Amino acid sequence: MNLRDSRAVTVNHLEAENLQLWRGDRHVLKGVEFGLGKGECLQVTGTNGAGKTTLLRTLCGLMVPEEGRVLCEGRDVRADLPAFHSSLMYLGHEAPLKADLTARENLHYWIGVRRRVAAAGLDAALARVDASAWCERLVRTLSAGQKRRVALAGLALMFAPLWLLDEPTTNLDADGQQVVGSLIAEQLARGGAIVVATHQQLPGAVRAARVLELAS
Amino acid sequence: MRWTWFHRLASPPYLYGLAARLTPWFAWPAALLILGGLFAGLVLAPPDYQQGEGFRIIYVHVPSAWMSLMVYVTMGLAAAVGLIWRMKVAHAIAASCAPIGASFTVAALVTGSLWGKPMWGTWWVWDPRLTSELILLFLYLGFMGLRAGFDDTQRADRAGALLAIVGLVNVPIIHYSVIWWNSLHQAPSVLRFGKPTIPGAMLAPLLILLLGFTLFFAALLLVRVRAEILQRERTARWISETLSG
Amino acid sequence: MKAFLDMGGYAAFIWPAYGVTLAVLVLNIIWARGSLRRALETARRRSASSGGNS
Amino acid sequence: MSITDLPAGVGSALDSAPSLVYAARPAPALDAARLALSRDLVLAFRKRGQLLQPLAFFALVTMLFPLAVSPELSRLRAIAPGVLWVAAMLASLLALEFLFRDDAHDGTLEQYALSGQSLTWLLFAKTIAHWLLTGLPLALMAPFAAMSLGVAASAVPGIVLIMVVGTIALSLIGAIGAALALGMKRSGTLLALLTLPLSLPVLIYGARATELAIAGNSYMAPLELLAALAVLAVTLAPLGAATAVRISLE
Repeated sequence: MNLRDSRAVTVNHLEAENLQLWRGDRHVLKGVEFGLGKGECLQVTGTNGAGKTTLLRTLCGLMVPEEGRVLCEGRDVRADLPAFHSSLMYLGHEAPLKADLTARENLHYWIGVRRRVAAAGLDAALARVDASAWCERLVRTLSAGQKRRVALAGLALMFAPLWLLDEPTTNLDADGQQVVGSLIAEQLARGGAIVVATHQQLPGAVRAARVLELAS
Repeated sequence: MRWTWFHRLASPPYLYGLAARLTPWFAWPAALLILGGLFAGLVLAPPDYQQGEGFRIIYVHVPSAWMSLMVYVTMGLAAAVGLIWRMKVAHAIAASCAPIGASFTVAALVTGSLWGKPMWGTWWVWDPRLTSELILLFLYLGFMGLRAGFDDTQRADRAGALLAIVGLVNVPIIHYSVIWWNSLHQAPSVLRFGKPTIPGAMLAPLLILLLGFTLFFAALLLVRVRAEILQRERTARWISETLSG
Repeated sequence: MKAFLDMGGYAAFIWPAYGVTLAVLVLNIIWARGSLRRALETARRRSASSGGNS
Repeated sequence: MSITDLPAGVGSALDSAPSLVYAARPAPALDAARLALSRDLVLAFRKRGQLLQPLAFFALVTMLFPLAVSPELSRLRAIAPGVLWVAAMLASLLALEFLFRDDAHDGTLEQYALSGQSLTWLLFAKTIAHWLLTGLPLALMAPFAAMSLGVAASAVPGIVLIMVVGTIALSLIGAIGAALALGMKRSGTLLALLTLPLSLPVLIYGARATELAIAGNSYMAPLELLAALAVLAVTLAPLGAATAVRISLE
């Protein structure tokens, strides 16, 4: 299909090189290093405040490390951030949803800014997270777990080769956790790469290839 | 490498040491020039044939006004270097500039107002220079206010730097729009000076003072920049080595 | 001397103008030195307490 | 704004073969910007109360002057340009609070910054949406305010035109200030301190053009200067706002 688009599309190897970052007086990232290949999952653990979120935000280029680099396919990602960004999906604590839009509209605007989305794709993604029944409701009427599911639908819809997930199972019931587990498994089976920050066990049968523990 | 001096300057320990060594070389000439210039301005310069002794205010007003603008330009340029090359010491310079510039802007406003009273009979005239000066004061206050709003020095540096650059682009626009505005309403300019006809005996003290104030700014900047560098580099090892050594 | 202080009738404007400018010059010296002194004290305390780590 | 009228892209990618899954085509920059714009418009019309606030504020400020100065139309007419522009500046400043705050809060700006699209374009689209929702209504309301201050109806087209150009510049300059204020806990009056001095040229040229329009003279000279400011703001302000947003996300 449309593989002539040179921007991004695969992440075969992601590498962090001696990432150092201070937040005011706090030395948050103290020389973080790892490598991640396709189809692999890196679990980042650590207590609250150990810098899990900071690490994810540094990896995706929102924060700039004072030392060290993030390399994708051996190239510094800061050399071409838009290309790197179009191949990744970052999901923070909060789903970027608007209370005054329906779940479906939210997904349409959120992902539509990034890639072409067809109605069928939207429906499929919403069905994937069991949201079909309430996807036309305004997000302000949804529960925290349901909002989380909408965010997961965005993840499923975006098809980015690299996922950066911050506590993806927060607020989810057992079924929801299963959905996260199977989404992660699918992504890995496809050859995608995942960095997931969570101090919980990864849901489902997923086992992280590597666990990176951040000391606080 | 032609750029080594640039990289050396960008290194906080190097600049810290350099600033400490250079300070007296600026401070003492500045003190001499300012005292000499003020004496010359008050005593040696002949009175103006129109404004009498009152014109002597230019010897404090013009250098203050010059400082307010020059410091802003320095701040904006340092901010641009800091923002583009992520250079800590450039941010330290920009942050050091603001209080100095703001204080001299206040001085320029007060002295301008003190000049306006005998010349025009009111303490405040919406003269283009005074108006621009007042706007400049607000730009300084905005910069300092924005910096103060951040807990984290790094973000304060970068947000402040962007504002300083936007301000720098805007200063000429504001200045010319104010002149344009003033020309419509035909308020005659109070502060007339800088004409080439100004006699040498009156001009010389002014030039001495301009140089003196500029050197004074350099000396102040060198002292303040050391404080800012210390604050930014508080976790670095070279600081404890420098302090104990 | 009196004539000099009187400034041709402009004393009430010239001396305050010079006074304000000198005050700004002096205050700037005091502020700059004060900020350096405070920064040095903080840095000294810090390096004494932590032994200057990393 | 129905979802089904989107251009068809990769169909149901969920069903596609593994080798194709990452072939999703990025949305063209203009489509992305258009989507960002329509999203803000849809959202604004779901919260109409917020839309009316700057307009009500504008009308209120205009009303203060007859009460504070004099009900005599001849006196009001003399100060009308100043009143209109000060009121428009303050109303546009008030509206700036809403420009980025919600999107910063819920992570939308973060997703924009990580979208692979140009953040400058997306923020430009947002600012245009903001202008359509606040600046344009202000410009359309200005004639009514002007007429209440004794301005002849013949000046109305001029006033609207001048206000349209001026509010574009105000919205864009304000966008930089609003983006800069994002990283702070309390912005309060700081937004005014950041934005107003930078918008003074707009006030000067806008008020002068309005004055000429009210007097029935040609206002082209100040309008051209105002338009030059608007063009400069269109080219530089989104870049500045994007930089400011990135700083706030750091």
